[in-house]
Amino acid sequence: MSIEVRNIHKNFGQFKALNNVSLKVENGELLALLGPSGSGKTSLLRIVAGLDFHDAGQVLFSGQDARDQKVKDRGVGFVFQHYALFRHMTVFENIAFGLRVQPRPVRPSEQKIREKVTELLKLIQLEWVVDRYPWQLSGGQRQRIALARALAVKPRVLLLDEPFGSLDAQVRKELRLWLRRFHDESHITTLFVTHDQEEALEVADRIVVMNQGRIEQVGTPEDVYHNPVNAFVLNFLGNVNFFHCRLAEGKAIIGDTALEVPGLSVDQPKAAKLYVRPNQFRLSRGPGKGTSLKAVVEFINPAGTLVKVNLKADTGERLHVEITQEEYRQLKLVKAMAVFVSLKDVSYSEYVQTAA
Amino acid sequence: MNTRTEPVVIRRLFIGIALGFFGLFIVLPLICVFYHAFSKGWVVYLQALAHPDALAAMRLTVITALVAVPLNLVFGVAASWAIAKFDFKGRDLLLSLIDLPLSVSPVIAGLIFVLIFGAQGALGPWLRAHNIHVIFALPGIILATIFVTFPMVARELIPVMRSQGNEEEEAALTLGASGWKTFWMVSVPNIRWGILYGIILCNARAMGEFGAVSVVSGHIRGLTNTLPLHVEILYNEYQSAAAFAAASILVLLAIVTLVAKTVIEAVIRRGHTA
Amino acid sequence: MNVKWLGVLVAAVLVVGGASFAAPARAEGGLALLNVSYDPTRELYQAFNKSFTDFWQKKTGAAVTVQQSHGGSGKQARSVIDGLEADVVTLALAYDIDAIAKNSGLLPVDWQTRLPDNSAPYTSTIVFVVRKGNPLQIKDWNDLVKPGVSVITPNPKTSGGARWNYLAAWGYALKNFNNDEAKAREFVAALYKNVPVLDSGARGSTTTFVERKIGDVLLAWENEAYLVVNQFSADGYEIVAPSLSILAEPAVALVDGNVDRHGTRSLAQAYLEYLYTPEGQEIAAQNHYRPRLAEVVQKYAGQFKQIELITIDAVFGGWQKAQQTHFADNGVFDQIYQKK
Amino acid sequence: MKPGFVKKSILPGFSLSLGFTIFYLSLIVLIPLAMLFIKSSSLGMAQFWSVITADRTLAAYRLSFGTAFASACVNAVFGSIVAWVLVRYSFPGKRIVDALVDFPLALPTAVAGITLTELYAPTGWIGQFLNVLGIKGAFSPFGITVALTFIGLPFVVRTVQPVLEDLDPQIEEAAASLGADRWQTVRLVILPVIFPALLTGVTLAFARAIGEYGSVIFIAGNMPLKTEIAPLLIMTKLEQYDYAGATAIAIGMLLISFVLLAAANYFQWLTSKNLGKV
Repeated sequence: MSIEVRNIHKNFGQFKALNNVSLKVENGELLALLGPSGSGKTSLLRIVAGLDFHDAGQVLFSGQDARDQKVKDRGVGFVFQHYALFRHMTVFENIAFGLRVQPRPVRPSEQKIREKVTELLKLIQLEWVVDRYPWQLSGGQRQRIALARALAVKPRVLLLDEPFGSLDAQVRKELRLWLRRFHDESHITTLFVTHDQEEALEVADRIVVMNQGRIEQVGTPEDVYHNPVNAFVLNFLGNVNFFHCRLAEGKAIIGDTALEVPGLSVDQPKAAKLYVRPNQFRLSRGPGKGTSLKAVVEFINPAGTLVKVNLKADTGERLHVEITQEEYRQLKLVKAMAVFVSLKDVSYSEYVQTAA
Repeated sequence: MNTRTEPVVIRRLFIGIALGFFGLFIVLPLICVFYHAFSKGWVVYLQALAHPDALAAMRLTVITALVAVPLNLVFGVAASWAIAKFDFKGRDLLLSLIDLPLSVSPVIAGLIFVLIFGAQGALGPWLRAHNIHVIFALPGIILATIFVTFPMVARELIPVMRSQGNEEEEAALTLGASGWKTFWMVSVPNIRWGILYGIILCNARAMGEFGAVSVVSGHIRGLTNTLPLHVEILYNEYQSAAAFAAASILVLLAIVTLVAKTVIEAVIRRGHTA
Repeated sequence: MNVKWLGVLVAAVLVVGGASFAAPARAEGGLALLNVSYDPTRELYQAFNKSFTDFWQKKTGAAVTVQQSHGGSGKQARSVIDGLEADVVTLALAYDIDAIAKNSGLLPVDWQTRLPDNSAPYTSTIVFVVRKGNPLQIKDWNDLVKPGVSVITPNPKTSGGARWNYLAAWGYALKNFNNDEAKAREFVAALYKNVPVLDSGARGSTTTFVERKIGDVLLAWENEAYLVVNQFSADGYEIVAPSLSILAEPAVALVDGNVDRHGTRSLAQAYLEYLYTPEGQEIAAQNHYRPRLAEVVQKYAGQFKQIELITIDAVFGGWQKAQQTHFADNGVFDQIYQKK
Repeated sequence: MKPGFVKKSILPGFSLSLGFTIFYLSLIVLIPLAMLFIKSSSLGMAQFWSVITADRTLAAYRLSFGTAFASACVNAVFGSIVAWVLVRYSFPGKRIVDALVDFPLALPTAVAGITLTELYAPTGWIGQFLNVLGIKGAFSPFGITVALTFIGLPFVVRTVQPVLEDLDPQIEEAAASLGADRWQTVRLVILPVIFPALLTGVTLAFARAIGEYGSVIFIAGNMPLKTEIAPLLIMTKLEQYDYAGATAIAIGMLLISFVLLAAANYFQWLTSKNLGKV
């Protein structure tokens, strides 16, 4: 089932939680709502689920306006951030709940319910906790039970609110791979909220970046990472260095150094901000072919796939640079060494209105 | 040394002060009741309890509690649902209004019902014309009791419901449960210990109320005397052993109440230790 | 909104609420009479009711139950005014019954003329109770105002008996000071200065005196005094009769408005009249109330001490006036306490 | 329902539950209490004023509020200590003590009154010792304060106890690691945190104590101007068929309690606002 929201507005008093948000989720898609806290992503999810009410706009399920559809008739499976497992019920009863509350004519038999629950427990690999109570489970286990409970009623849409938010880093990694695999098999239209860009990039088919009640950008992970439409998206999706500079003749002039910027064409000299990801620098021991910035190594962290280097440029800027282990060995970097920095690429640049 | 505790001397001193205060104010009165109740022996004790007036008073007290407590329970659940689950204007005002009867003197509580239902009161002539007895009869006693025990259940339930939030109910709704089913299958089980706890406290207070009931009772022996009033009557008849015997029933009730409460708390605590 | 929700709730409320109103306010089966009385008459009416029900059973063959309500006289009167459906009232003061007549109209204002002896079938008076051996040698009212003597009497504002105590003291003072009101007031003020506890009712005072061992002398109804002496015989309390006291006339009356509703007029009338019969008078005397009937007076003459008794009508001009002067707000009693 | 009156929610039953709450509240509490005001309006303003400013009334108010305040203070100190001991220390019989804290709530007030009088009268177990010390136990403001302390104890303990239990141990450890001694930690770190709860508890105990009748009436002694509490004065007025006077005193009491309670609530709101509800 596809979901579409059109021109949604939602206010909490003076605060605009959602400001004219429109979005379409395709059938079978796994979509991430990404943004900092307070960006409106959870509000949007709850409105789609029917748990909250929007002040203006439309929510459409497969093209049908869902305004008059009650939560229980929407066929959404909602997984809460803190799981919201029924604390007085066993795992079995929790998962069976959605089946048990169905109207008598369509309610499955006890036998069917048992089969279904067992099947779901197998799916989440937790058959052995069937008789336990929620408080006897770990966070990761509760999370999976919550998912199984939502899946029991065969939802047409799966909505997950920060599904891995309160889990350990390790469990979180495992579960998100599991979610991806599960989605690849089930193809349920899934919308999940997260503030973790890594999680969104790794799991989602498409990412919706939200900020202050607005959608900043919608696109594939590759798209939003490599072609951010603005500085916010760029910042939110990973570490980035930025410089104040003047752009002229294909070069960025920082202080009195002119750096070559690949693929940049400027007609007139302009003041600009330049955003460069840590891996878009090239380091060399001597001044390279093009112009380069002289800097001093302040700190090196070689643990990890990439080597992180902190530099202080002559012009005063501090740079975070990532190079491969191979480059690191070739450069034989040590602390306090002078290096030359040039640009391989630039993520994003924007012009600044100069006062003068 | 542990940074969260005090030197042994101070600790002992504090325990000493607390227990001393406690002994003086709680334990001694408790012992006193039973001491006097049995001062004339078992036979007098049992005779006092088996007296028809005593039995009638117990019956009346039980009936009163049986009506007052369920009504306040229904109210408590409704009020806590509205207050804990929803966000509306005037919620704080409503909360303090619910607490109001706690700070109204029981004498005033009795008085207001006399002002309404008494023969000289607002509804008095009409009630008299239709031969409906409120004051000096069971309904008056029940009304006064309801008034003084009014907030007991609600006060227990509101914080419990608040602390639990709305997520479980929302989860139930997304799973296709109707509002009614959500309430019964999710909300009520979650507050069941709070409900029980509230009932127990409300009941203890309902059975023990003296001031308000005294004003509206009429003191007809064997008919409108509740157990606490019966205690007073016996006491005024110089039958102090019998008075304390009747009182001891109320004390026992209080103790049973407290034991039940402690058990409930233990159960709750076990449920929370994960 | 779920309709079932509402239905169940409303049903629950109706069932429970209905149950409370359906419960009978009065005993069912047979005729019942409610006698609303004051505190010290519990023992008297326990015996009297038994005698009367036997008498009625024998006379008419019908079973009758008499229900009793006891409390402070004023409080009981107020209850009747507020709707306590007394068939007969037997209170400490005619004033309290006057109040019922005036405030509720349930009985005519001239109720006191309907039965003999001002509608007071038995009388009593105020005496002193002292501790074993009368250590302070208290003989008369003037012993009570001596410094260091501790007197126990209830609060005249709330207790009928306490008003008799007060008026008796006043009467004594008037006589001794040749009707000098100011001196009488001083005397009574001095007396109340010696009172450490003002209980709200006569029974409370007795408890204070007997159980708490507070005070040297208790001012009490004569019948209460005997009750104390008999109940606590081990402690050896003694009764002291002062040289002068007041004739207390506890009054009884039929509450017309209520008996007519209950259809109990003849029964209630018989009940009150029975108080005047030799049987009734005998029971009163046995309970240390002074009988009216000459033959019974004679029979129990040894039991009651000879005391000069003043009446409220003669000395104070009746209850209404006494109440207004002494016990109303800002009356003499309040003034005594508000000075100093 | 007016828009904006309630934050819209998908949970059902708001109108029903709130409607019933208000209906029941009005039926049992508000309308009957309103009768008080209607009744007392039969007095003129001047007469009303003269009733509630009569010496006796003022003395009774002073006594009721004074002893209620004294007992609330006693409970504030000892109730906190009891709560502290129950939460922090272990000693034999702790569970029994914990359970018995609610005893005054469950015990009928008349029984409490009779029992305490028994104990504190000059012949009583405690009274005789007080007598030796020259203190009048029962039938004095002291006795009234004792009874009110008994009545109010659970309110203080039961509001302070959960807050102490929930106190984050790290806060105290942090204070200790920053060089605070134990007393400083208690005074500067723990007390401010439990203060709002303590205030609530004390306010509840106070409110309850002001109106208390059953337990006080036996122990008070009921001397006009000295040991006559306001509820007794109401009873006295009633027994003189002075309904208007009784309601006037009742209203005076209610109004003073409301002002005091509102002040306490406001103060509590201020202090808890500064703590922030984390």
